[in-house]
Amino acid sequence: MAGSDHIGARVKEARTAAGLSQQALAERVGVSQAAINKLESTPGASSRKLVEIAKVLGVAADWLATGGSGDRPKTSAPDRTAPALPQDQQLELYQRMVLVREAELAAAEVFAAGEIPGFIHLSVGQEGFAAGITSPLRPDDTIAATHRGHGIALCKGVALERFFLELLGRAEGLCAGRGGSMHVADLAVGMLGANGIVGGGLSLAAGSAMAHQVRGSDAVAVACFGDGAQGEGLLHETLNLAALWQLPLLFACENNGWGEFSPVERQFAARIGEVASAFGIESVCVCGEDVAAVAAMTGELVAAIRAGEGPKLIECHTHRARGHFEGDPQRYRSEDDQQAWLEKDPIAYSEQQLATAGVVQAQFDDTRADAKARVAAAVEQARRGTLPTFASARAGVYAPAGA
Amino acid sequence: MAGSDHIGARVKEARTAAGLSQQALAERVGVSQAAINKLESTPGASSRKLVEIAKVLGVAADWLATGGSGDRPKTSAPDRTAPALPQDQQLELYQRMVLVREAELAAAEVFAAGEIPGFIHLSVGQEGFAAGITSPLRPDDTIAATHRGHGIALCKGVALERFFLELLGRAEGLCAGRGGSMHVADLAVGMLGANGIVGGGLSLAAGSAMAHQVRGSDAVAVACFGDGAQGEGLLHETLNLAALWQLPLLFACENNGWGEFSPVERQFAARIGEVASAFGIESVCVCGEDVAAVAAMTGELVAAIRAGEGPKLIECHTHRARGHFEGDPQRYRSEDDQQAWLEKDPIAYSEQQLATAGVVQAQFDDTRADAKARVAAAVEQARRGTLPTFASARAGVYAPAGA
Amino acid sequence: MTVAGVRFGKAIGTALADAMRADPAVVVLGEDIAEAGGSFGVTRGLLAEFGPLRVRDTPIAEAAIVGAATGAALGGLRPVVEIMFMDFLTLAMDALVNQAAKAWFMFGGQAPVPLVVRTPHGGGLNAGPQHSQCLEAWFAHIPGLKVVCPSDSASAYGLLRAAIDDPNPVIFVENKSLYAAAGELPEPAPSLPIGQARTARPGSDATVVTYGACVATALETADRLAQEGLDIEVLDLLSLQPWDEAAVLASLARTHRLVVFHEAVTAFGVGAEIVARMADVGFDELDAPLKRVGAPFMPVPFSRELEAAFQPNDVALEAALREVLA
Amino acid sequence: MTVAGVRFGKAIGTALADAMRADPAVVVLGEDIAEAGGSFGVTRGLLAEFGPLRVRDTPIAEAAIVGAATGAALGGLRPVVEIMFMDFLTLAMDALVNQAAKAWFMFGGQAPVPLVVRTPHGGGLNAGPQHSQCLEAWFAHIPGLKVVCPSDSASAYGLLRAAIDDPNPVIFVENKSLYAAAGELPEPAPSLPIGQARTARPGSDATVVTYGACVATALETADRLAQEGLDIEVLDLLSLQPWDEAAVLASLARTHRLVVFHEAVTAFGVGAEIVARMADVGFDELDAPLKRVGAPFMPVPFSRELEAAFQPNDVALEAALREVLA
Ligand SMILES: Cc1ncc(C[n+]2csc(CCOP(=O)(O)OP(=O)(O)O)c2C)c(N)n1
Ligand SMILES: Cc1ncc(C[n+]2csc(CCOP(=O)(O)OP(=O)(O)O)c2C)c(N)n1
Ligand SMILES: [Mg+2]
Ligand SMILES: [Mg+2]
Repeated sequence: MAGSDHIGARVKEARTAAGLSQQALAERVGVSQAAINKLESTPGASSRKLVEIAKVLGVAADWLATGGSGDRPKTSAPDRTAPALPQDQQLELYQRMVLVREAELAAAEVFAAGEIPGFIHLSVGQEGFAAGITSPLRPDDTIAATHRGHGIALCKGVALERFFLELLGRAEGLCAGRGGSMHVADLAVGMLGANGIVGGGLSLAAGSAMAHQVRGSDAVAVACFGDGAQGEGLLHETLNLAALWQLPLLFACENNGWGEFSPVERQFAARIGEVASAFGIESVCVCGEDVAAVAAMTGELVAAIRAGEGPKLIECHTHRARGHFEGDPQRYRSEDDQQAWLEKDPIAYSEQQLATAGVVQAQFDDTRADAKARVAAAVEQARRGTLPTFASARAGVYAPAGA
Repeated sequence: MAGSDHIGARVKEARTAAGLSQQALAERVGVSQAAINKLESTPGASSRKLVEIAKVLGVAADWLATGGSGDRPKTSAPDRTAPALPQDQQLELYQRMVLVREAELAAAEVFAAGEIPGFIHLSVGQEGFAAGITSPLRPDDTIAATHRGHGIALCKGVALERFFLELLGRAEGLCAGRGGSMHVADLAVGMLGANGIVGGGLSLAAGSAMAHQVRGSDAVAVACFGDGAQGEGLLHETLNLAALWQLPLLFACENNGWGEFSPVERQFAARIGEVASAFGIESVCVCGEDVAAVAAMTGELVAAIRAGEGPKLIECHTHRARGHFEGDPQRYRSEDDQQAWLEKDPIAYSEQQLATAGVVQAQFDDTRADAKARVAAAVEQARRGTLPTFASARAGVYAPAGA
Repeated sequence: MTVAGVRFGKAIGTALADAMRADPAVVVLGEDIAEAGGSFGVTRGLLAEFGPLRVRDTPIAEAAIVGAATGAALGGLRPVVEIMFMDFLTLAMDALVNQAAKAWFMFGGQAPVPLVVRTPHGGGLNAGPQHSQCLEAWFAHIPGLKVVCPSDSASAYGLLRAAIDDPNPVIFVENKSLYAAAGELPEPAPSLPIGQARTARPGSDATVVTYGACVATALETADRLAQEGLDIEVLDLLSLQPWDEAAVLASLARTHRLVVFHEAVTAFGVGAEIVARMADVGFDELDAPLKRVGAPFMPVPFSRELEAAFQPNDVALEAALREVLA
Repeated sequence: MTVAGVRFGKAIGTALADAMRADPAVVVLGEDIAEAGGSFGVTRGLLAEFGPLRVRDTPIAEAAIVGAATGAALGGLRPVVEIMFMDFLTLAMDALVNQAAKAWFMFGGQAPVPLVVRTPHGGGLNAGPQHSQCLEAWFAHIPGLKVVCPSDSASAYGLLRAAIDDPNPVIFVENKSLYAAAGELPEPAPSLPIGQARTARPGSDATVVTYGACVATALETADRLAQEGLDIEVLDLLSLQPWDEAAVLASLARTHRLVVFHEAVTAFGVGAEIVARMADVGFDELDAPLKRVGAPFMPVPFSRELEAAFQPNDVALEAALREVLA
């Protein structure tokens, strides 16, 4: 096969050998399918992502670049694949995703009706990230979420009722109505809060990991960040700190392709996995459509961190189904791109997988109906919640002595 | 040659083929010679720096790691080696280094005598960086220096007299006595200032590069930073900005092995070249002992940037001869480490090289005597400088309309 | 001629476009300001007219954005940066305070730093504690920086043109609640000198010193009190650093009673400086305690009721005025 | 018992060690604070006694340091961070202001943030514009933060113990020029309550409100004026947020004349708030203009002569006192 005489031909050869479609390769590398297609079909073309492509395909980048002496060699460290999860766990992940989905769709309605103040950022289409990342976590493990943090909150164990109470600004809400959607937190279950500052959770989670470490606990902290947050310097500082101190910290990048109104390509010039590697931090990249894969991979990483291996990074590719915030008209986004998530819906995918394993449609319907009912009840309860008094908020600025 | 059956053996094979000593390899990779020795002689040993080693040796990292199918392959892009410089240029570099050295040794004396207020950070032993990095720069090229910026200032063309006038806090000083050693600047010659904030010059230089780009000039900006500054998030943000905007910007890391009182290993977990690569920014690593190599390599990078290739990075290994600041008792540093620079003195090395090429000792003596005389005269002039008036400083806070 | 119905946000956009037409050194940068036209739509249309070299979307990296803009300003450009919420300036304080503010002085007057940082402050959107702060007092405390805060379309236009022309770094603070407010814009609209206050309403019984979105509230309150025969002067500061001490003192010398009114937290806020100066240089004019009406000392709460109770309003201002008039 | 000759820096180090002995949750982190014992030598010996898990050298990454300390505090530790110069807090403002200051309030009182950030301010070392600033007014403006500034060894010890015990983030400001000053330290040394001022010198003719290194200057000035029969009260604030309004008001009610004296730039500085409050709640007590003596509105200049002329001193304080006593 030494006849593959241009880069693209070699990419194609290796891709076919790996049993991947152009689309699948594109996704794992983080470029468009069109880019892969162009690369494969244009003699003389190259790609800034060649190293990444090589990694995904399990071949040497040298060989992709030059062809070298002949046969397509294998790299020593082929890309890791996630172990399969038992079916009951898959079902549980499915149920969690459905709960998050139903909660957010309800939130969207309640918001549109003017009952939720401020602005809310939904993770519809991205539930595979929240459910998968949180699945191996214990109650004493901690996680800092982004502004798009509903899924993480619910999956880490925040009470659905108090979640809605907070979104509606009620006194019984998670944050007594002082924080809202962008700050949902419940430290009692290890949820360190959504965060209004892009990247803000990174160092908070590092500090939480430090607390685990100082106490001699084997608990793990997780720092969630979006693809847009990759531009913030705090990421670099935190990677370095985590590597130097060998913190029990998992970096979890929720890459939904967009930072507000701009695609990730125009916001970040690197691949986060390569940046992490430079710090000696192992990283994996998974497709967020497949919640079982996210969960399994996260499970491996968290186990390794717990065992004292120091920080790790997981990047998860997802699709943002809706606007940056509710009400965003998304003029900057093509109709195709807006619809793309439907092909990648983690809930639909999970149903397919489970169906293949014998789960019947009725069970899906039940799950959804259950979730809808729970959500509807929570929304109702939230509506009946009491309004916070100014006096109590005013008295809540400083923690009292002994707190 | 498929008989090299452990990693170290393959490293040795490739190193010998590349004509490098263990010490030379160690230096280019940024580890100790002992580490290379251990790696080569211990079956089963590996190294976090394998990719770096492979790059320096011009072989595939795959092959180093596993041996693979047989022969030692060549990478497509063997490590660049600097072209030799003509002798007159080498002499000029030598003269610049000597001027910086003499100026700083004089400053140390004047400081010890209490005539220089504040604190000063000297670059004795590191002159190869300042002279080399600035050598291909035109007057309209710009450079932002670190707090240890005397060498960059003098080599970029700042007047020696006004430099000393500033250090002594005189009205005729570069900054009218308002900035001092940590802020020596002369925008007229493209010297954007030393900086009291570690990493502070990075984004300033990026902005200067942006100005060159907007104006359509082919001028280049240079961002100097120390190894300690690698911990600052601004580095990450600036690398990303430069890569996204393809700024005409050279990142220049002056790695003297110490950030204040801590060695770089305890401050930064990555290799900056690998971080840069993750952003698609080409990087090279040179030994700062060899000013001609620094100059030649910088020359190539600057030419490429000028030609529109976007940002590049150069890391330069140097040795800090003195304390972090003058008066630092250096209790944290072994006597050996304090003396190590004598083996790596760029001025001594340059004399050796030039001597081999036929330059006679008298010329060195003359150069030194010349520099001493110029410096002594400048110090004298500085002493006679007038003290700044408070009224003029007070009036100098805001630029007047039309400035 | 005067054009009516020009929204505050539009006036800012117009000032940017006019400045960019007038001087090729003016460049605009910020998060989502080019292709998307800005989170509040202020920069819409600039990319199309001036192209990607001069109108730049940045990554989410506030420190590098402001640092690079400072370097660009030192290099002769006149960058106008948008920081999406004033709360995010916390990430760019080194560039602003240690670099931009000091470069002219610290380098002995070698090169000016004609930088403008536009940023929205203020609440009312239930955006919560990290998206609602009014931090202008910080910047007013920093020698080398200027701070302005327009109150309507004409002052937004005029002050932004002046800020861009100014050879010093200027923080240009836009109250979010004003973006949609329509106002009159003269054509051609004039630049407004930084440092000059404006008498928004003359009066003889007491002075309200205010700025930004609070000016409208102060005028309403004054109108209401006028029905009782109380004649309140409303002074719109427009500039906070430098602020127009002479105008405030002159007003105090007429009314002998003064209240400072702003949305920022009262404690250590802008009003503290104004009152403190008047308690010194204006001491002989004082017929009543100097009062401040601002937000209570707490983070901006999220819920509708809490935020409404938090925000300083006409009721609080009226009460303070009645106190000084008692 | 009282130990004499305890240096200010040593008193801080002792407070750290005592707090670490008393509570295993106390950890210390910062640049070069472990192996090297800190740039000003304050943390010397801690690593040896408490080990590398609790005494950590950090990379040069102020934002991550303070952010991580905030996360650690939320996780139950009591971190004490050293930021080498107050000027570098510009790099950690998000963590302090948007995260640490707000977490208790914003999460509805779920978990406290027992964080202390120690940092030196002030000039006198000719360290230039980026290594000399006094920025405490910024932090005093932020609800959720506390700010203290000791003036001698005993107050340094007492306030630091209180700051570490406090469940809220506290900015602990150390004037560089005090590090070598020797003072008395009671043994055992008591914790000092945050928010309480101290009458450093009782007097009846006028009050000087001051803090930090300026206390000593104020006392000298008062002693000098005492020779002329002028009896000056010196109030050492010790805490700036919250500050002891009752004590200041009580003193004003006795002397009816007040000057605030601090090293920070006067404009929009801490003195503005104190004067502004007294011009309101203390209005009826005032027999003279309220005066402030602070630094002029300019960056801290480098050269000896310039910095000396810049720094507020006894001469300026005396002049202000003579004015209010005139
Ligand atoms: C420091 C900071 N800068 C800017 C913003 C405004 N902002 C909110 S979300 C966002 C985009 C974030 O993108 P990403 O990290 O990919 O998260 P996603 O919204 O896609 O979940 C921006 C710029 C912010 N909240 N904080
Ligand atoms: C933001 C900031 N943090 C800390 C310091 C204090 N400081 C001055 S120099 C220095 C070490 C810098 O090390 P490096 O970048 O390697 O430069 P070198 O001194 O070795 O030339 C530190 C921590 C500073 N000036 N600025
Ligand atoms: Mg995103
Ligand atoms: Mg160094």
